[in-house]
Amino acid sequence: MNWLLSVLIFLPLSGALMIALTGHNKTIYVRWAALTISTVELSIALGLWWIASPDSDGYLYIVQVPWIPTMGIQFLLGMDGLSLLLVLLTTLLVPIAILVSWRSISHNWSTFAALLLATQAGIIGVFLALDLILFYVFWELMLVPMYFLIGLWGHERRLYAAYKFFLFTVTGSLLMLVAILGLYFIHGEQTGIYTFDYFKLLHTNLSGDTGMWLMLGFFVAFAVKIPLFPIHSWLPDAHTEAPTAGSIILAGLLLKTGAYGLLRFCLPLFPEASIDFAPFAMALGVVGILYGALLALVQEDIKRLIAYSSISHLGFVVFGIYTWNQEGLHGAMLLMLAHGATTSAMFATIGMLEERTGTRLLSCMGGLLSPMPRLGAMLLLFTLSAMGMPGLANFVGEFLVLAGVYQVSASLAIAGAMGIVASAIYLLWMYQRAMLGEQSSDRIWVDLDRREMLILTLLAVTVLWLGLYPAPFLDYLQVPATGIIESNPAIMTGTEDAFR
Amino acid sequence: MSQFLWLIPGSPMLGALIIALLGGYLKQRHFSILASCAAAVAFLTVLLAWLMGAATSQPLQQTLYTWIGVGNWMPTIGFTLDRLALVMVSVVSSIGLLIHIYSITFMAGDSDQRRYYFFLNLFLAGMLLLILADNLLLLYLGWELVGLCSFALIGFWYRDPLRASAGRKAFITTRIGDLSLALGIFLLFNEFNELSVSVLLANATVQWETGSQMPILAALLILGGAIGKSAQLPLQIWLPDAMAGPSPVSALIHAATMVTAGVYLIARTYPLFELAPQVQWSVAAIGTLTIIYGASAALAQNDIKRVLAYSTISQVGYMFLALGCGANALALLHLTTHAFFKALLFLTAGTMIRTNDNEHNIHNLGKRGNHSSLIRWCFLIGAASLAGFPIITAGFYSKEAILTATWSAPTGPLLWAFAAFGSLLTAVYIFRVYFFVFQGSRSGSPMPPIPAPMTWSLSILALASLVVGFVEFPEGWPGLHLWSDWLRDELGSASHPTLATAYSLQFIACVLPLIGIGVALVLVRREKLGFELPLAAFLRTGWNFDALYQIILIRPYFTLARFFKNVEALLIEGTLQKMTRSGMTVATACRDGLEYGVLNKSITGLLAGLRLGHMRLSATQNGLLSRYALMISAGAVFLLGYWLW
Amino acid sequence: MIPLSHSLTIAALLFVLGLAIILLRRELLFILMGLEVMFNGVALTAIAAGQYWNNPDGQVLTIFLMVVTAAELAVALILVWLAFEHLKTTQVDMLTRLKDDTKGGAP
Amino acid sequence: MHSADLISLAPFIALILGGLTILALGVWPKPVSTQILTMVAIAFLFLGAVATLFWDAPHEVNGMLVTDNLSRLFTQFFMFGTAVIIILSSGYTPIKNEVREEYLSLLLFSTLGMTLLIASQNLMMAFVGLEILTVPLFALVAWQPARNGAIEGGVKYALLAGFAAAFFLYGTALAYTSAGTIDLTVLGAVTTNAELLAISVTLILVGVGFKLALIPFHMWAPDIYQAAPAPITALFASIAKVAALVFLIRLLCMQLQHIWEALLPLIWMLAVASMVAGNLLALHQQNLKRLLAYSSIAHLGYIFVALAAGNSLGRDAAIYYALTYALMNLGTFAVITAFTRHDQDRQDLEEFRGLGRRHPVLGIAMGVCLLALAGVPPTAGFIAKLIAFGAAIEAGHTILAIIAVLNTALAFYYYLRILNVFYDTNETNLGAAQYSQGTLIIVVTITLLIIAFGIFPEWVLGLI
Repeated sequence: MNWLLSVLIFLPLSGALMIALTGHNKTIYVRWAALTISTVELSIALGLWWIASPDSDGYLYIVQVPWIPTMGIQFLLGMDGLSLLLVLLTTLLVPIAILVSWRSISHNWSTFAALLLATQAGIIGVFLALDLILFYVFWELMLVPMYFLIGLWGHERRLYAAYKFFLFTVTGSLLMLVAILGLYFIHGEQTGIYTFDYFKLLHTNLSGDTGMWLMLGFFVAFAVKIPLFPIHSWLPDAHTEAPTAGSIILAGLLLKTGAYGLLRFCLPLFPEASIDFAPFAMALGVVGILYGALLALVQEDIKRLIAYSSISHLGFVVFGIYTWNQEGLHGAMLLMLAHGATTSAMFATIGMLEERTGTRLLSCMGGLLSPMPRLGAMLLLFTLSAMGMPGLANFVGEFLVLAGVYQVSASLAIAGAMGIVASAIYLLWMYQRAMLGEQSSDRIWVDLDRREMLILTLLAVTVLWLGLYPAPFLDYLQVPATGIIESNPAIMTGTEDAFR
Repeated sequence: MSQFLWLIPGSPMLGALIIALLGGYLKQRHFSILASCAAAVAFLTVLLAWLMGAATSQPLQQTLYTWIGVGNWMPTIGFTLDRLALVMVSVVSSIGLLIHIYSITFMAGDSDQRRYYFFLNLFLAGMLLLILADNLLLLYLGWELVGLCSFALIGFWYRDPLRASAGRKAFITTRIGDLSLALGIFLLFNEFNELSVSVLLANATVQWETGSQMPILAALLILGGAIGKSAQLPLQIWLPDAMAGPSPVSALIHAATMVTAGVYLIARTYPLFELAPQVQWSVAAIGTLTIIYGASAALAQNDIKRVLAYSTISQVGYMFLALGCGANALALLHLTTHAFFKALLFLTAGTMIRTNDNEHNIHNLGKRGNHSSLIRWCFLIGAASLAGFPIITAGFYSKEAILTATWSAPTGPLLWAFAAFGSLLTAVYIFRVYFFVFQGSRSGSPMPPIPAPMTWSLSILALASLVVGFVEFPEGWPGLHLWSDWLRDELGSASHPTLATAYSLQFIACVLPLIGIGVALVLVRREKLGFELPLAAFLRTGWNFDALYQIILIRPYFTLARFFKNVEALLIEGTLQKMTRSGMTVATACRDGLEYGVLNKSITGLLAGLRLGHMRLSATQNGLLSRYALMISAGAVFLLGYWLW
Repeated sequence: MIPLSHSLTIAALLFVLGLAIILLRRELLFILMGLEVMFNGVALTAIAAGQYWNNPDGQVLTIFLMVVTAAELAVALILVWLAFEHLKTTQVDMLTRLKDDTKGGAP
Repeated sequence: MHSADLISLAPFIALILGGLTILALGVWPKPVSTQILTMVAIAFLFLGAVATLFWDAPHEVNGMLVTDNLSRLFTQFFMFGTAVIIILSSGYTPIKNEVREEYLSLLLFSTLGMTLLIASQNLMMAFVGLEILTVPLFALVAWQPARNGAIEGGVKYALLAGFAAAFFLYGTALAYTSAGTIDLTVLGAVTTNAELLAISVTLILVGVGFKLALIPFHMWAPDIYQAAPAPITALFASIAKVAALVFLIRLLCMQLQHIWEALLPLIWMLAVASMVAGNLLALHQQNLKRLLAYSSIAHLGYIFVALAAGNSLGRDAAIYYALTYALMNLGTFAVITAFTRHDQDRQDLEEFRGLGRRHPVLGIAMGVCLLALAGVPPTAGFIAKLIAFGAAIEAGHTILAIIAVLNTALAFYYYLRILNVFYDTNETNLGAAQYSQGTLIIVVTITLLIIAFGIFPEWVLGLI
């Protein structure tokens, strides 16, 4: 089954190429082709999920092919529970993004679909790559099509947003490249083996300062993507200006790559440095939580509001990651999934709303629940999930994170929990202004059609599933989380309970 | 039996699900029937549990699956039905069922019944879930779920922004309490690595010393959650506004069930409170203060539903008082009786409001005066029960028992005095309403007939308001003493005063409501003959109700009431408003200052710097050959300079 | 025998002189002459060094230098002539049409 | 003369013969069609490339030329590049009908200069190669003197190239003064008078730096890029520059290693200056050809980052970077050539607005080339930067590497700006492009090569 990993990456890539070359001005064909490809991807991912046993140690699937042997670069893909679930999320969100754009994208469908599929390939590659250079390749590969998705199909200030998005992320990732190279040479000098192999690099001895600098190189790249305060300012612009599909991919997947990077690379590769850095990272996380929540309160633009709420939620993820304990890590990973489903659902809903109202400004909406009860109900469900309603997706993650944080520091947990209360304030305020109250205009509104209901139902089921029965997901996270915990030098394996 | 436990919260959940998913295929009136059936299934299951002997057996347990399994963090979807839970589910499911039935006609005209019944069923499910939960996290789920439904139902008529805001206010205020509960859960988990309630409590009693720091902290945090949900001081502000919802909702959520969730929570975790006597005492103190607060505020209201809302706040205060005195069983008893008579009062009020063109004002209701005798009797029974009219009402038994139990608690006489005073006030305010609305009502005008479902539910509630109390006669009296004996194993029992003291206390408790009724009668008379009052000038100018009741109230009460009103209006509301405003200011300042000012400006500054660099450099590129040559020579000189240096 | 340093100094002076001509004069023909002076400075260096090392490389270098630079200067001269023909000028100041447009539109 | 020498000299001879043959065909009594002339030129280039396959490397010819792997690789590459430029020229409408004997032979001679330069083992040989490379370019820049700025460009280039050549020669002369020889192998072994030798190499560096358009020797580059016809600009931007670079690599990294080490701080400074100033100059530039000139300056800065490392990885990185850089620029200018208007090049960015949409293949190719220039994986440009920065990090120049990556990030801005204009929904009113099939094939080939070298960099790395 290992070869399926390569299929996961190359199928959308070749699909993108095919569509770009043959799909000119054939909108219908392009749509269905893209949808088919992404659905095949989804079924492959589901199949992998089905086959894999959560209890098996280490990686579930591995592909290892030499690529540039002279430089020690391999085509090394590996899928453990975490990447499995994130790939699953990716393959779920891409067909949804295609469906969402079905009518709202009016021009150049072939390019659009090609870019979307290329982004998918990049993101899946990021989640699978275990060779650092390969990882970097995919990391950049997902940026470029995303840039064009924003820059070509976005709203009024799309170019500004696209530049900002790209330049921020690319600066971060290039610094990561320096860190990767530094790690490579240090490892090479120590062992004589020059390789970018993740597994080999795990055993690099890094003295204090060097390790810290290298870790910071990685951290900056991931922090930009997550994004952490104070390098978040690309996100609201990008979210606001991106087309709906772009927002879905951005919020649902791209932000996750940052958190994934922390989990996969930052902590295991630089355990000592990460331990030293953890308080700062958690402080940044909590600042992000509160800052995002605070700013979300005063946004007029509904997409901007969700963007700031994303900053807040991703703050929880960082929070959880750096607790470095079972609850925190599980919570962070699960929150990544939950946030992916919830926020992309919100963006999808808001995109539909925007198609109908022609505005994203809250002040121009109001009273839309009665003409569009289905849309309103769906938005309510996702809003509730976003504010951590138990039984829905985000709750499980956020609560686990807070339970984990509490074990590290009660005051930080309190500060984080304030974020949950704050999320209730701004999200309900948003919902009330958009959906409740007097109707702002007496135009004829059209409620959701079948396609839109299909999209939102899929996401709603995911949200409920994650909230009510997360076991099928959590089981797969056990091994990765334990792996990360074991890499923590402060906690000797097996004495963890005594440590508490 | 235990394999059917899931049906209790499950059937309303299913009902909600069906309404949500298949609602498109159903007609408006089907929703009510469907929802009522779901509630009925839950009720029948509870009944079945009684019949199968759940009352005497070991707690029933059922675990469906592990909800979130991470290390020790293993909350299950699992239910425990012990006696405490049995009482609660009985109350909730029976009143829930009655209110569903009542709603069939009450909401018949509304065009959005799907949403109404969806949330009503969901609420019932959440409430039953929170009662039956065998671990704290599932309890928290139910806890939040009822909060959500409360939010949605308060704002049910969401086109009115005031109502929508009231819902939001309720949700956010209670969420502050929830935050405290969540932190409590984290603390307990962090200490014991366990979420199951029974195991936690057992561990706590073993590992923690009485009066040490951890149990105090834990109990305080849990108390915070309970205060928010139960609308106790200082988080009570949301409840009066919550009356914006339909009356059955007020009856179910904001009188009978949800607001008592805090009482349930404390009763459930009472071993923790026993480990923290200081906190236990503060529960009693909060209860006492709230009693006075609610009762005095109720005196000042003219909106019938607001009277009942403040009354609810005050009555829940009694339950807190009982909990604070360790009389958990009695708190539960009062919870039960209160649920019935308060639901009765709300439904009666709702019927009156509905038949009188949405008239909420008691004076106007009195003037219209076309109330059927059923309504009149039901309200009277409810009012009497609320006031604790001796012997014949259920309210008397529960409230008297609490008052007596208070005496022997720490600083008991003081608490008792306040509580007794509250009890007097209770009689005054509720009978003030009663006299205003019903005294001198002329039944001449035609009454709209009351539909059968309403009649039935009202009658059943009225009956229950009378008889439920007979399960526990006052101490030293002949008759049944089922309640405290039955619950003693689970909830412990409070210490009792000596029999002589008890008798005198009981006597006072009997007399107080009667005095109160008398005072109310006088009050209303004097109010109706307003010009006889010393402050008659005010009466004439003040048709507006604030001035009216301010003038006719007896001076100390009046001052007290105004004091509390002011406390609420100025201190709490004002503070909240100020906090909101300052939060907004901070947020705006953040946006303008930090986000736009520093962060964005640093970016634009960087861009401008780069642009300037570009311009400067570009200006050197002026096309002059000699300049080019000069640059080359300069470069050469520079490079050579490195060597010659 | 003239010491090497003397001839090298003279050569360097020649080179700098040519350089100064190029930098200071605005007439294309003078610039070409300046180039020639610079090349002569180089040639003098090569000859002097060849003398010093007593091998023919310096002279070979000089011969090649003369030939190649002559070819180069010939082409350059044609271009200068073309400039005179087409643009009616042999002043460098007039040859500044190719330059950065500093008005520079913004994105 | 041995037969081995003859084999070694075969490619050079092929080029000379080619140039002469074409000139001869030009004076042939019967008029020879442009097509045949082009064919002949390409045939000779192909012959020359094939001839390199018979080299049994490394071989030295009389202490003048050396035929090793490096010179083989780049000789072949220059043949390829010249062929590309010939094909581009023949499809380039402004001068389509003038691609005849003079033009073609000038190109071939210029290529001869490049091949001689990179294979030279002797400073004098290098100088001759450099001049043979440069002098034909004077004429090519000023081709069609009536064109806007053609003469000005020619004059500027001629004078400044002469000026730079003077520095190069002075350096050569001083090197001779210091050691009594200009044979590079001998010079490398000499250790006396190291200071004077370093100074002389610095002067040579000035001369070569002019060719490479390093800051501060860069000022001619944008003007000449703007003035020259697009195919000739391509020549300037790609192989002509690479020839000088490879010579520098041979000089510093292979022959005079001790001087290289001594020069590292200078190279460091040149790298930083070129990167920073090049990128800044390109940042808001509106003229596409000038913009690419500045971007080339920045790229040379990146290459110097690799050279500043002073280790063998740095050398390999510089070589690989040189090759891919030439390829990417060839591709970019091929697209610009394809987009030319009937009488002149499109210069201003605005004139390209929306063309990427109308011509998807050219648009994608431009996208790939520009992204490769920006260093996006999986293109050759990425691997080049990877190795270059890697070399710097291995040498411990972390600061330099960080400056370089920050510059790379900055550079993304203007590359993306070009692409935005290319893919804009509005379209320029200057009309569509008309390009020949040959141009299209070239564009596609180069694009594929860029991607292929990015995915399989060992194809090139193995040849070094």
